[in-house]
Parts: sequence; structure tokens; C-alpha cells
Amino acid sequence: MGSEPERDTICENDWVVLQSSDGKKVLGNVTNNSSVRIGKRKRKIGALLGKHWGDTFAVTAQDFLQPVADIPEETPDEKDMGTARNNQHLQDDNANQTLRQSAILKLKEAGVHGESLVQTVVKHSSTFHSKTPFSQHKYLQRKRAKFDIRVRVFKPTALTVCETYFEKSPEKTMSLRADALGMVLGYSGVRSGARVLLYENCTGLLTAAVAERLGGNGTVINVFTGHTPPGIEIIRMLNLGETRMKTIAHTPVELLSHVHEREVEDDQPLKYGPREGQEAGGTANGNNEHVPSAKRAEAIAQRPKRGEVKRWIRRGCDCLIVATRFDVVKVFDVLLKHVAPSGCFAAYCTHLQDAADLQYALQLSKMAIRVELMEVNMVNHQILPGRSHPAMTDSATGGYIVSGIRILSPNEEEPEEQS
Amino acid sequence: MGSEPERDTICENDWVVLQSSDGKKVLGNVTNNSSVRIGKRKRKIGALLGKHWGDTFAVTAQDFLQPVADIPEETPDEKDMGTARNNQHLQDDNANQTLRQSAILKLKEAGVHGESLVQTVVKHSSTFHSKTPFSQHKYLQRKRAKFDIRVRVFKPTALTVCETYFEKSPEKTMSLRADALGMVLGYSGVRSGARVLLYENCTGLLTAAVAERLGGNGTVINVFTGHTPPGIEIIRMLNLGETRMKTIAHTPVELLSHVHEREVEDDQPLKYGPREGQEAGGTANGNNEHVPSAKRAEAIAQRPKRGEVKRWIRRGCDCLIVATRFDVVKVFDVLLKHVAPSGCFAAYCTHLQDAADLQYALQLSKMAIRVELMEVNMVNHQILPGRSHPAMTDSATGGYIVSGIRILSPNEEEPEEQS
Amino acid sequence: MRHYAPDDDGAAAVAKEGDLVIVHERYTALTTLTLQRDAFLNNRYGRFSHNHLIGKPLGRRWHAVSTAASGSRSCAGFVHALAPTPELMSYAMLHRTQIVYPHDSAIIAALLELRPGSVVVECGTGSGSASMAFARAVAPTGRVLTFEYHHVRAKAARQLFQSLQLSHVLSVSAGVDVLKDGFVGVQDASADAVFLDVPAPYEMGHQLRRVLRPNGTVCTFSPCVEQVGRTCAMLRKMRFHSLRTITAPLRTYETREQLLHTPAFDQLSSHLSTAAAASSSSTRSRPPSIGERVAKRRRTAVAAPVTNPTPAARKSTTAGAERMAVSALAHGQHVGRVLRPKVRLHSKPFCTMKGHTSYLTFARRPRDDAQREEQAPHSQGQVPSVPQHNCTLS
Amino acid sequence: MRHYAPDDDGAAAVAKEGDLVIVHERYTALTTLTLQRDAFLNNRYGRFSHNHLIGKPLGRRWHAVSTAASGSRSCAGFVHALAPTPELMSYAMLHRTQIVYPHDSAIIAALLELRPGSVVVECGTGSGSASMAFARAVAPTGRVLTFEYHHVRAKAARQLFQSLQLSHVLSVSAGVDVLKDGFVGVQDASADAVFLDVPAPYEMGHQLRRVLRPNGTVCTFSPCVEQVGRTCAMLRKMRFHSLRTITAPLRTYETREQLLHTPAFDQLSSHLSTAAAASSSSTRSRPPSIGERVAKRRRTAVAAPVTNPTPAARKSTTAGAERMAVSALAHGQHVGRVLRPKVRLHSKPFCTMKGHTSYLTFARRPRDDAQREEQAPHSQGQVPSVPQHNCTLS
Repeated sequence: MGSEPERDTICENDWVVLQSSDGKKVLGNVTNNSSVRIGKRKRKIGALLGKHWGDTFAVTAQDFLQPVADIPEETPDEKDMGTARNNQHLQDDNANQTLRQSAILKLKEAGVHGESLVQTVVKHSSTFHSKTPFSQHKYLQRKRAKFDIRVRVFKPTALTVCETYFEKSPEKTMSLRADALGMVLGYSGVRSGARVLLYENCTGLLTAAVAERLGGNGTVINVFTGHTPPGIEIIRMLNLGETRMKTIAHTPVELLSHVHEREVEDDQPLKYGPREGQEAGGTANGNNEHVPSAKRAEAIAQRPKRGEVKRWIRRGCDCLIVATRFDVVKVFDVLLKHVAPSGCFAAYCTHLQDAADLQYALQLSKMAIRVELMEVNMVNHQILPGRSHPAMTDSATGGYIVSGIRILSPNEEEPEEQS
Repeated sequence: MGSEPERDTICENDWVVLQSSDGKKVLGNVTNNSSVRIGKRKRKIGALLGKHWGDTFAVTAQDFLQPVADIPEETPDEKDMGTARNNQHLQDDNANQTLRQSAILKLKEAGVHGESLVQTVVKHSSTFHSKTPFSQHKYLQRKRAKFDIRVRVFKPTALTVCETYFEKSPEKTMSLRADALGMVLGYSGVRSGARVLLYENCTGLLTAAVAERLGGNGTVINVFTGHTPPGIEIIRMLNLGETRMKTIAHTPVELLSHVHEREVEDDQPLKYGPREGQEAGGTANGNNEHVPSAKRAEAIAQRPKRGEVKRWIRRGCDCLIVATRFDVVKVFDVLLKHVAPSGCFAAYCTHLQDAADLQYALQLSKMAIRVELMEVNMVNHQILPGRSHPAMTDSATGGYIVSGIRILSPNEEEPEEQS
Repeated sequence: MRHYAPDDDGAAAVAKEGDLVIVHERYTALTTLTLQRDAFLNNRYGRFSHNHLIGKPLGRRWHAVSTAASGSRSCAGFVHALAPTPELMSYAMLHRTQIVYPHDSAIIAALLELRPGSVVVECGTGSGSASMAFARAVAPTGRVLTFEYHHVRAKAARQLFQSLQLSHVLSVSAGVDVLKDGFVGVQDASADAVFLDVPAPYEMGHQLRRVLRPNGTVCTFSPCVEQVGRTCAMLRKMRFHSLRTITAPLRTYETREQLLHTPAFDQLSSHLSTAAAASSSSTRSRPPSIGERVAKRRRTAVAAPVTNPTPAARKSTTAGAERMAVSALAHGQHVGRVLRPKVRLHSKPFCTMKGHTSYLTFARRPRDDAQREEQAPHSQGQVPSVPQHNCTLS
Repeated sequence: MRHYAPDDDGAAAVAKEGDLVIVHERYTALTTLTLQRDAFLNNRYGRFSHNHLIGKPLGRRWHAVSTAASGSRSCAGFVHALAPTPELMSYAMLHRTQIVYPHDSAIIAALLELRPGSVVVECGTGSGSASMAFARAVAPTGRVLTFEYHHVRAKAARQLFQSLQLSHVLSVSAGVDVLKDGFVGVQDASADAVFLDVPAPYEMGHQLRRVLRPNGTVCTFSPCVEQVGRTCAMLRKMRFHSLRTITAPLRTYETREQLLHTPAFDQLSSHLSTAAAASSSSTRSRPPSIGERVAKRRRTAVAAPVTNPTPAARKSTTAGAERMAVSALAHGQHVGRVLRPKVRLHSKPFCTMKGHTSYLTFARRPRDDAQREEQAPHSQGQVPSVPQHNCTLS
């Protein structure tokens, strides 16, 4: 059915998501010599090649990654809020540390690293032994996170990439959180084989997520303005592979005004300028500079023909997804009419005012039913023996989703329908 | 210091909040012959006279209240969601009840009521004995709530009256929830002795709540439009007593444009038309009809003099509270300038758009700092052994509060200030 | 929920005999219907001919051929027939059974990283609402293997999936006591994801380890926090990683056009006698009736130049008076005498919300490494060893 | 937090020597200061003379007499000196100690029905943030009796309350092990409310029964749900009624003016060559710079007729371009050439929120009736009998 088998091991040029033991995530592109920033320094990640997804690695003194059995203790026991209240110790560990920063640096240079460095630091803490076992544990964990960094490698999926961007650069993905992504994909009815009309300002994250859900069958019609798809660099980070990349049709918005016309360019692939090497499909390399011109020509040839995209749109799209910084009502004005009746749509908005405008406009339009405005709420919980509660500090919002089902408004219906 | 001692027992003409065992609340005014609707019928509540706040009562077959020791089991054990999922019984108890409605009615007429009626009904249930102990318990509770109604009498405080209205007639109090009320009183800095400027459309609830917090010292300047304070009937339900009632100054809005002028009416009490008997202060009777004209004249004489209110306002109010269905920005335009610098304000809004407008307008005005827009969130929890979780169905919102501190904007400062 | 073949060039889908469709009467009244030639549907809106739908695209008005039998309405009404989706199916079932809410199953599908080709093991099936959402995400090449202890419910679910033409993706296994016998028929390390909606997920640790592939994800659905505590303890003991517990309360909003009028505060600058100010202001602050508002909106719509008479443009002229006014202003059009009170959109949550559905706990299965200490699982619990018999799924 | 005498006719309050004031440098930088004649405050905004505040009303700009010692700024700045409130004091303490958040203490005060004259027993005092909020609600005739085991913290709290001139309302009892010795010095049935912020509230049932008056309310502040479970079990056993557990997550919003521009969708109706459409649209959709926006707003403000030159009116002309435009329209004023792009207010929550502070459990003490079965309290727990010695509160 066109979907490629998923590879179990990491290959040259694969993108990876590396998660440190403190939960922080970072994206990297794996080559023999590539490196990513983990903790405060760049680390060589060549050792990932050939390893399995889910494997864990330690950072060596030489800033290499090196496979290890597992991360020692996965879930840190957090502070017991109930009792800690009554024994507030001095939190400033450095004041009680007799080992100077320069000494630690020297130890590191001498090759002391990882757990042995942690133990040396502990030995030099004047307060470690006066701490409660609970505080000792916390102290050790902090020091391990600092001196004995472990990372786990994850597949770059819509989920892990979404979470990485949400943590590190939410402005690039409109702060799209994983639960909002899930609801957009669910309420818009994306499924393998569907024609999905899409307008997004999430740097390609939604395009890639839809392509992942299509699994090689169907089409994402990613509508863009301008002469080239702007900001879609996340797409190449999902290791989508050729089959799934081919389901993405970046489509200039002007095409929408010509879907019912015949044009001379209809036999030719969609025309738009290249950018950032995303042409090369699943094997796009991370350095995004010189794409060989032959390869580029090939990539252009693989684009769907303009006439074909027009035919798809003429027949009606199954799903519509919008996530825009612009006027979402205007975007719906232009796109909703190309959704086939009974198709689903979902718009992601970061502000209630936009979502409210859209909800209201759709209610008046008679082009949709079951229009709902949902707040995307997610509460994280700490679940530990005797110390369970919602997260003390949490992401405040996942934004808003307006969903509904396209119907033919009375004015759109042909008279013969009223039989 | 002017605050009256709180009475422990219920007196003639007191208002009371009656809460049934199912949690439903109702307000009533106690006289020898008065009655309130509890369950589906009106019940005589004369028996409350002379009893203590917090006492419990049963409903007799003759629809009287009658003191009882206590409500048998206060907190109903709710359905165990975890296991109930796997043994969904038929929920339609009536189908399994061999006792007909008419037979039950006859039993009631024969004087069988309360617990004995419950036991009779249980005896005639064909499924009771096949139920799990847990379901039996639930069944009994439902039947008790129906045939053996118990109520507990609470003082009508800002809290209990607020909750009663929120449950029964939220439209009268702008859906003001108890937590929102608390936040309004807290962030506006209401305290005994303060001058509180107030504009509300909550039927007097906020006016009464502020008077309760003033405890007889200070003033609530309740600004109103029209020729009589509209919709303030909740005030009399709080049994505020004369001292606290006297701190309420219903003030026509036109007075605000004359605070710096000298007028001939300055020596006279505030002029506005009477309405709904609320003139008579703490002893307002519930039938709100014929207030004797002598009493009315006395009530009017007790109103503060127009010139006095003007002097208060000239010197600046300590607190500003607004809860309006109208344009909240316009209301602030008119009222905020009468708040003394360093005074606090809080506005309660039901819609985010209003709160946002106000927040933005205040930020631009330079008449306030520390302007915050808070969502009023409260989650109820079911806490039962092994079955604890947030309430499955909950009130969705407590509205929004915009709070801040009034400062003198640069344009308002006198030049001598810049010494 | 039909899936296109890859070479399907995308003709507009039409309803066929035997298809299940959703009949949308109004927001709270959704029913399902299997199309049969020459059959009729009767409801409060009238008598509807199936033949009007067969061979036609869905999502249009389906007009009644005659009024309802009760005769209470004078003219025949219409409803909408829609293609089934897991969301619509769930809402259609909502009044008669417990469901996994659509927003929950959407979030679960995303956090389980479901995609075409994924294999999901689910226990128990229940109403099938989560199964349908998972099936949509993994079709056509993936599988959802769902276990339901109760035969009656399993049969209902099987019929449901059959009517939705999902049987090639979803198989229901009935009557297996999973706690005792394990996920019978599921091969070792074959599942990309496991979803547990059972009373004691914390007793299924070894089953999870057996069927999940390394790095595969489990999600448990627990209404009570005590159950979550035991589940997390089990998952930590089994060295699962990336533990996370979330809840997703659902708050929905309504948006209305609202006339925002000012109380009689405008007259403050002019000195009026108390009575006069009061009476004039009280008339001024009277909200106009609905009729007046509608009339005003009509006038506005007429006065505004409609340059683009497509449905979309029509929509934007009527989409909120405020927007209209602002954009007319922005385009430099003088709207003349169309002086409107301040009208704006107001949103607030519906009064009550689905505050809690369940705690969702996610965790990933660790890789098996020879040197691990948890190789002696029997020391860790009372869970029986994994049965290896290979029953076929029904 | 000063309280007016009842016959105080309300002269504008002025700051006096010895008063504690809050110095607001910016939103996140609040400090406290006790006024002393001829003293100076030095901070990053310059050198400030206390004399400028003494005898003057607060809430005005407090201008520096000279630039900051570091000399990094060329001109002297200003800060605001504010009267202390429990909310401001809590925020001022926020960075150095754990506090009960102001929204929590506001809700607690309301649900405990605090009012002037109420007697509140609190355990433990901690930073004193809740105590201050309670004291404000019960002053001047009520009392807050607060227990703090740790002498250092008790001393700090006492100093704090002294500096706020709250000592007549708030008394701090130090060093009492309340679990063992009970609320020493609190008379039987004298408290209208009890607030417990302690690790084991579930062991204080009999103490609660002793000091609370019938129908008085207890509130426990518990971070973890397991503690809440034990507390509720205890309260049920002690036949407390009206049990209720809530949490109050705090979500705050920011509102900004935002220029909402349309992507290059406007040109759809006219046929343009791909390249031309692309280039023209990309310039058109460029958001104007901040400078352009400010310039435009200025022009708008000038063009709009200012009929009412009070500060409030000035505010309303600048309060959001959209409002301006709409209301100008509503008043039939032709704003002519002031053609503005669509500007609107956008609100969204700040990224992170205080998702959880504590579970708040409320319950009311039952009345003592002779016929009750819980008259034998010793059968119900390990709590020692109530000590009756009558230490004075310090």
C-alpha cells in the first residue's frame, strides 16, 4: 500500500530527537561528524549510527556520545512538598562545595568523568552527609544531570518533533502542543488516503504530521502564499522517506482561483522556487546548502502536475486544517468552499478572539454544522507514592481549536438536488 | 467598633439558607407561617425559630420541618468509576419497583414517612437484594433523598447566598461564583473602615458582601444609574443588621459629576426613589410590600447627606469594585479617577473579550500598575478511599478578574509633587 | 471512514447501499442509519427516502418526502446525512453508553504515535469509541487487536466495526480473561502501542512487556488517582521509561454577538436635574429588541458594498457587525447613515464542562538487555507467566 | 493595611515615619521599606529621599534625587511607593520563601466566611502571607491566632506583622508542638475558622473539634492528594459536615494590540501571473514596523475629535485602535484619511501557569449533641486528649 517499512536502526542523514535525563529534547541530524548541543556544549553524535531507537548514551569527557546500558534512574523522585516545607535547608549547594570550578575542570581534563566525577564532587560537599536521604538523592540527581549526562534517542515523529519545538522554539510552530496536534489531526478526520487541504504557519510541522498520518496514500495540499513555500523546514526532520514525501503537494494559493479553468501550464509540475533544500525529499541533508541541480530537477519533476492538483481540488477535499497567524476567517473564506460536503475541518488558534470570530462566522455561514470551539487543556501530574498532585508549574494553554463539518449551504445546492 | 454581636439562634424575619442532603440550597425568610420550596413542594419552616444555625431538620408527612439529631450520612459515597464500568446494572429502578406511585402516595397519607417509608420502598424493590453492597448504599441514598428529606440551616452569608444564587439563578448575579467573589474582595483590598466605590449588576450581592466585610465601619458607595437603585434585593437577605446596613450608600451616578461643586442639596440625604422595601434596613421583611411611611421617612433620614458622600469621594476611595453587564471600560473611565492613588481595584467580567479590553485600556491609561487579568478557575474533587479524582462534571468557569493598583498618572500629578 | 485505494484519483465519494451514515437532526440528536434501497426513515422532521441518498454525495440537505407521522408540523423538514467519523459515532452513542471522549482518543492516538501500519492492542473494547479512532489512524495497513471480556459487548462492537467497513483493521477478541491468560494470540514484541481501559492495569506489567516492541508505548486510562499510583509504581518496577500522566479537561465555548451598551454614564459632563438625568438615561440604556437589531444588521448588510458575491464573501459581510464596520472603515468606504450601537463578539465557556474523564498514563517499554537485573520477573509480583498458546482472533 | 477609626472622616491617607511601604520598581521587582526621616533608598533607578514620601499620599511617582550610584543611567528615574497589601507583601516575598498565593488566600477567606470580628486559628504561620490576608478580613475586632513551631520563622513573622501595624489582630505562638500539645491557649469552641498548613492535618481531628465553634469551618492546605484522602477520612469519622475539596489553578492572560493582516488571499479573483502575484503579495503581507504602527496611532489620535479632555477621555481615545474606530463610526464622525489596517486586541494566557498550589479541603464542625455516638473519641485515634493549660499567646 505504499508505506515503507520502518527502520529499526539509525542511518546516515537520519534526524534524531535526543532527550537528556532532565527531560530536555534536542533535534540532530546524524552523520559521522555531526554534533548537537547537549547541556552546555556541542557533542559529537556519530556513535548513534547503526544503533536502535530508544538506546541510551552517555557523554564522554571528550564530548562524544557512547552507548550505555540504560539511564540509571529514569524518573526523579521529586521533592516531598508535604514534609520538605518543614526542613528548608540552604539550597545554595555551591557555597558548601569545597571543590572549586577550576579543580573540577582539571579533573575533567585528567579524564575523570561521569559517575566517578559525581562521586568526587559528592565527597567534597560539606553538607551532603547532613542532608536527609531524600535530599541526598536529589543532590545526586542534580550532579548527575550536570556531570554524567545521559541521553536517549527517539525517532523524530510528529509527536517528538512537536514536543521538541514546543520546548525550545515555540514561536516557530505557533506554540502547537502535542495534545493540540492530536486534536487537530483527530477532529479534521485525517486518514490514510484522504485529500487534506492545509494552510499552516507552523514551519511545516503540520504538513509533516499529516503526511505521517497519510502514510504514503492520499495528498496534503499545502497551500502557500508567495513564490515559494515559506518556512517548511521541519518537514525534512521527520525522516518521512520518499513515498510519504511524495504525498505533499505545496500549492500556490493563486491556483485556487483557477481550479475550474483550463490553463496551458496544467501539464507541468507545480511551479515554485526552491528553498532550503527541502526539495531532496526524505534524504535532505541538514546542511541545507548545495542541492545538486540534477537532483533538484528530479525533485521538481516529482511534483504533481498543476492540472492534477486542480482536479483534486475540484472534486473536493476530505479534510481542512488551518493554523495561521493571519486572519483565520479570511483563510476559511478562501479554503472552506473547496472541502467536499461531509468533510471535516479543524483550525488551531492561539488566541480566543480569533477562534471566536471563526466560530461566529462559521455559524452564520451555513457552510458548516457541529461547529465547536474547544480550549486545548492538558494537566500534567506528578504521580509518586504519597506525593501525587497536578504539576506545580505547567504549560498554561494549548490554544483553541474550532472544528466542524462542512455541509452544502442552501445557496450552493443545485436545484436538481431538491428532488 | 460598631459591629453587632452575631446571634446564634434564628429569629423572626431572619433569612436562612436551607441545604438538602443532596446539596441543593434554597433561601427562605423565617416567620411562624412562612414556607419554602424543598424538593418538589412547599414546606412550612416556622420550626426554625429559636433553633441554632447548623441544625438539621426532617420534613414531616405534613410538610413541616421538624428538628432531628443530624443528617444520617453526610457525604454520599459516589459510584466507583473504576469497577462499576464492568458491572453496568439496569439503572431504571422504577421498573423493578413493585410498589406503585399511587400506593406510595397512600402510605404517605396514612402517615408513613421518612425512614420507615424508605424501608417500605426497599422491601418492595425486586432488585435491591441482588445489588452489590455499594449499589444498595447508593439506592438507599437516592430513596432517602426522595422520601426522607433532611435539610440543614445555614446563615445567609455572602458565601452561602452567593452559592445559592449560583446554583439556582446565576443570571441574577452575573454567574458570580464563590471563588470569584473571594478574589474580588481580596484583590480590591476591601477591609473594615475602607471607602469602597462599587458598581455592580449582581442584584446587590456584591454590595452586601462588601458591607459584610466592612463589618459596620467604612462605606460602600454603590453607584447606580436611573432614579432608584435597580435590582438590589439580595442585600436584605444577608441579615446585615442596622449597623452594617448603614454603611451602604446608594449613590446616583450624576453625583460623581458634582463632587467638586457646592450644591444646595448638599445638606440633605441622598435622593432616590424607594423600591422593594429595602429601605427598612436589616429588618426588611420578606413580603416587600407595605413599608410604613414613618419607617420609610426614618430610613431616608438615615441616608448619608449628599455633601458627605461628595466629601468622601473627593478624598478618594480606597477600593473600586466593578461587575457590570455594560461596557466595563466606560464604567472604569467614570469611576477609576475617584480612587485614591495606591488604592486597589478589581473588576469581574463574564467574557474574556471585556476583560481584555479593560486590561488593555488600563495598561494604556497610566492610571494603574500591576494590572492583571486572571481566569477564575476552581476544580472540585471527589475524595473517597480508592476513588479520588477531579469532579467528572464541573462548573466550567468562574469568569475573569482584572485587578490592579491605582496610581496617579503623570498628567494628574500636581507640579509641586516634583520637588 | 472509507479508505481510498492509492490509485483512486479522488472522485467525490457517494453513498452506496449498505453504507452506514450519520443522520444529523440537530446538535444533540445524532442517529446512525444503514442505507437500503426503497427504505424510508421516519423521525420528527418527516419521512425520508433512502433512495435520495444512494448514489449521491453526503453532506447536503436531505429533504423529507412528507411530514412527520405525528403531523405536528405543517411542512416537511430536512436533516443532514453525514459520513461516519469516530467523533460522530461517539456522540451518537453518548447517551446510551460510556465512551472514550473524542478529544481524549485524539490525544491518545497522537501520544501513542499511531500511523498507518501501527499495531495497537486494546483492552477492553467497551463501546468501541477509542477503537474506531485508533483504526482510522492505523488503517489500511495497521491493525487494532481489541479484547472485550463480555460477549454481548464484543458482539455489538463487532457489528459496529462491520457496519463501518473496518473489520479488515479491527478484530475483536471476546471472552479472554486478559489478567489470567494474557493477550492471547498477540505475538511477542509485535505491538507498537497498547491501550488499557481496565480496572487493574497495574497487574498487567508482564503482559505489556511481552507484547510491546522495545520503545513501544502503553497508555492506561484510569478514572481514579489511586489506580494511577499503582500503575506508575508497576511501570517503574518494570523499568518502563518516559512515564507521563496527564488529564485533559474539555472546555467548550459559545460565541454570541452582543450589544454592548453603556449605562447612563455619558451624560456626566452636563448638569441635569437628578430626575431628568435618570429618566432620559433609563430610556437610553434600554437594550434594543432583537427585532431592532436584526433590522439594523440588514440595513448594514445592504449598505455595505458587496464586491465579491461568492458565498464566502457573503459570509464575511454578515460575519459580525463589528468586523463589518471595521473593515468597511479600513477600506475607506463611507457607510453613511448606518450608525450602529457597539456590537461585539462575546465568548464564554458553556456553564458546565467535562471536568474529568480519566487520567492518561503513558510509558515506553525498555529494550531487553542481557545484563539487566529485572530478568527475574517472578520476584516482582503475582502476575502469572505469559501463556504462549496462539488462539486466533475472532 | 491601616484601619480607620469609625469616626475618621476619611482624609486622604498620608505616609508617616515608621510606616512600611512597598517600593514598586517594576512588575517583578517589589521591595519593602520602612520610612525614616532623612534616610535614602538606593537602587538601580537612583537615590530616593524618604522625606519626599513622608506626609504625602502614596501611589504617586517617587522621583530619584540623583542617578544610581553605578552611573549607568544618564537621568534619574522614578519608582512608585505603595501602601502595603497582603497581595503586594506576598509578591514581594515570593522570590525568597514559600507563600500561600494571594488568589488562594482570597478564596480561603471567602470560603471560611471571614469578616470583622471572626476568630481564626492558623497553623503554621510560614511566611505569614495567609495570616495577613486573614487579618485584613477580620480586623479590627477579630483575631488571628497563628502557630509556628520554628522560632526563627515565628520571630520573622512577628516582626513582619509589627511593621504592618497588625499586632493587635495577629498573635504568633512559637514553639508549640500542636500535634502533641494542641492549640495551646485557644479556648474551647472559640474559633470561627481554622486553617491548617501542616504535614499531618489528619491527626488534628480532636483539636479541631475542641477549638472550633459548632458550624465553624476548617480549611486544610495539602499539596498532595494522598494527604487529602487521609484528611477527608478523618473529617468524616469526626462527623464534620459540608466536606468539599477544591483546587484553584491560576491562569493569567496578557492582552496585546495586534495587527491582523490577511495573507495574500485578496488577489484571488484577479488573474495574475504566478510571479507577479507572489512578489506583490509578499510585500503586502509584510507587517508594518512598530514605528509605523505608532505613527499611525498618533495620527489617529490627532484626527479623532477630543470632546472631553479629561484623563479618562484621553484614555478612551487611545484605548485600542479598533475601539476608537468603531466608536467614531458609531458617533457618525467621518474619520477621513485615517485608514488603518485591521487592528485588534488579542489575549492569551502567559506560557506557564501556577498549575497547582494545594488541595483545599473545607468542612464544618458538627454540633455536639448528647445522644451522639462519637462521644467516645478515644476509640477513634491515637490523638492525645486535649490539654487544658492556658498559656498566653506571645
